[in-house]
Amino acid sequence: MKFGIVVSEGPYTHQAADTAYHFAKAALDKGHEVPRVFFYHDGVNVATNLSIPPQDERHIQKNWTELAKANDIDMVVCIAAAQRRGILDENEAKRQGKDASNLAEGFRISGLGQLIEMGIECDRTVTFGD
Amino acid sequence: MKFGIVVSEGPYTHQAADTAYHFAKAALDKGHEVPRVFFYHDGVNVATNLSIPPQDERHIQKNWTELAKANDIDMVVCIAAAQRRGILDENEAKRQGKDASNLAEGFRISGLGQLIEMGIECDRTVTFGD
Amino acid sequence: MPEAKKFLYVNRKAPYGTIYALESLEVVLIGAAFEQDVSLAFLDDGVFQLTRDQNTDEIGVKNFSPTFRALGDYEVTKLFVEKESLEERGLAPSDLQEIMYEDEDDDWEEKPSIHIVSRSEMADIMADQDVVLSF
Amino acid sequence: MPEAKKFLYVNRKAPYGTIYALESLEVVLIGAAFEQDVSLAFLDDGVFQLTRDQNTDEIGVKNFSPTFRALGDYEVTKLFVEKESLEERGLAPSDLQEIMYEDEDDDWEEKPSIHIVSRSEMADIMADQDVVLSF
Amino acid sequence: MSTLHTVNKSPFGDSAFNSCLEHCKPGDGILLIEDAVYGAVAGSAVAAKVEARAGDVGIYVLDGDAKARGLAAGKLIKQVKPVGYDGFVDLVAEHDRTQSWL
Amino acid sequence: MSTLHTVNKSPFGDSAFNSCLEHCKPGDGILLIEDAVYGAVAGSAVAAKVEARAGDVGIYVLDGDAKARGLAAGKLIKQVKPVGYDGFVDLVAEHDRTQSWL
Repeated sequence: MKFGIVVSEGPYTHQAADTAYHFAKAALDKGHEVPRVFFYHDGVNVATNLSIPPQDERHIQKNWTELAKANDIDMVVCIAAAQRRGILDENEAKRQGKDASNLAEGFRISGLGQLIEMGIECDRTVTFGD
Repeated sequence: MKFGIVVSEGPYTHQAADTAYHFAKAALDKGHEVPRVFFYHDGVNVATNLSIPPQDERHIQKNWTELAKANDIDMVVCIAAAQRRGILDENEAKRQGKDASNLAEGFRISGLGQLIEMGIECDRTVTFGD
Repeated sequence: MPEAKKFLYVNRKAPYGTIYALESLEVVLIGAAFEQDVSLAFLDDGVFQLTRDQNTDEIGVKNFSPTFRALGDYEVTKLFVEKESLEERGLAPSDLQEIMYEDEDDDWEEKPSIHIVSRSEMADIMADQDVVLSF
Repeated sequence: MPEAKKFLYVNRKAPYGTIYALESLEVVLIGAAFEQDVSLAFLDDGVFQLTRDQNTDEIGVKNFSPTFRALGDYEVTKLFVEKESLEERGLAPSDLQEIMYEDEDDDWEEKPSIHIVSRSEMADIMADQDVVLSF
Repeated sequence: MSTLHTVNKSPFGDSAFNSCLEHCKPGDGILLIEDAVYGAVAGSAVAAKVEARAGDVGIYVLDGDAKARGLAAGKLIKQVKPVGYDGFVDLVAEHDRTQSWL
Repeated sequence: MSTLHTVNKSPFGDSAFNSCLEHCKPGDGILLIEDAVYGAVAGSAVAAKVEARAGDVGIYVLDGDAKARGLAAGKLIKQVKPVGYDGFVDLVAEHDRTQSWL
């Protein structure tokens, strides 16, 4: 079965990004597909590559990047939500005249249409938020 | 009177950073002092200089930077909370081997002791969060 | 082309205190281009999103409530509002904005997009969907 | 040196679902160095922070509940827990961790840091502070 | 000695306002801000509890937040006093401490 | 045709679980995750409402979240079934849609 996943809250502050991660992993372990994860609202903050959690805590962004790499998950960060909150890829940073970007490997920035498309193409859509 | 202000939620997602801003402005307009604002929890995300809100929306980070500049407010971002969430100044970025930093002008990163000190030295401490 | 899916956008939060209501509306507007069978549910504090006379001048946040009145132009015409949620909050249907659309199947007659439904009807609507997105 | 201020840390949220409980504890630990008159209040869902037998292995989040038992070493010895909040949640005082400190003014006798108080006593404690920080 | 309590979440979705009402003391003030302004609406399921407390506790609503949510003064419980951000500042100064019910 | 409902907030602080209980239908499932696992504790102020619904609705709790919060199986309402993340996946697959009560 194809599972689409929405992550609506930022890392560490809410457990949503962790629960979504464990759910995605379990779905893949059971032979299901997770073609896409869509990061919306504060969920876009999961995609920063500047996070440095304490050494004895999990690294939420890295966990996602590795899971996506190993399983070919399309991790999409909503562009409108990301711009408000300061998550930019290199192109966007250049276009906006910012001298830094912070989008982590494995994530891409795109529009909300990707969320609707996920809902259409997946058998199930599950939202993790607050 | 001296007002210390705590901001505990990130910009745009919660109204807390807006309400705190209007409160600080009103306090200053009435002749009170706001020696320090402490950004904790997701509040640290107010300090990113990569935020690009739509043109018809307020720019929360810039509002704070300007208010602080005009009124000599010490805006402190908690280092532990900031590192988890990916808010870094240049020094910290260098030290951690990150090739980008995103701390906006007018904010400085420091420890939780600054919060306690604010509580001790101010006549009133007001928290804005969720 | 496969048949359209039934999408329900569930709105349970008040506007302005958090951004969920606004960012939900942004999804609805973009989603309209996909020609799915779209409904919006307003229950619990979500009913506050549709109230009249919102004026955000003093709080410096954008007033997005007029956008609801434009939903008809995007062919989003099914807005279900829960009666019990209104009542618990001291609201009457007349406290809500008028949101109309022109029915192309009925000689472009103007019709209301808001339907007040009971809690039990809301449960039926929720149980009749393919995709439920919550805000 | 001016007199110590009375600081109250108010904990109303459950652990793990959100980070507030953990980041509150981080403030308490750092704040201990400032030698103020510190109290912690646990009410509403905050009482869940102190329960026994927390095991976070499966959710991959750090279990910070043992840290409460170290508070005595930081001379943080006044933890007020609201009785009504416990009861509404089906909890008895015995469901909470034992948190002890050694009283230096009483020949280092071991004493409990947790004090179960009524809602009305909690209101009195809140009303007797200089600085109230909420998490 | 008195406390200004601030509440910022809707009383219909969250228990903070209720908890605040049960912990405040005579002479205290409660200021409803952000989504908590809905707690000041007349005729709602929580209005009776607010009215019952309004005798010995000052209940205020942040005017800008009320207007943003379409709540003209006529829709509010009679005993609730609207204040601006400047009034918020005065309330903080007049009370000995501020407690946020987050 | 049935729905899996997920709830992630404590029923003592937030109304989401209550609203879910009032909108779910016979044959549906409710999975309590994150802070909502407290809704599965026996003897609490919400337990009776949960027990009343457990006849026609399957009520599940995410085991890892329950253990994190010190809730061994013995502390839970009898009709509540603990599941792991793999059981969560099965529940999503078995029901026709998932609705998150955020």
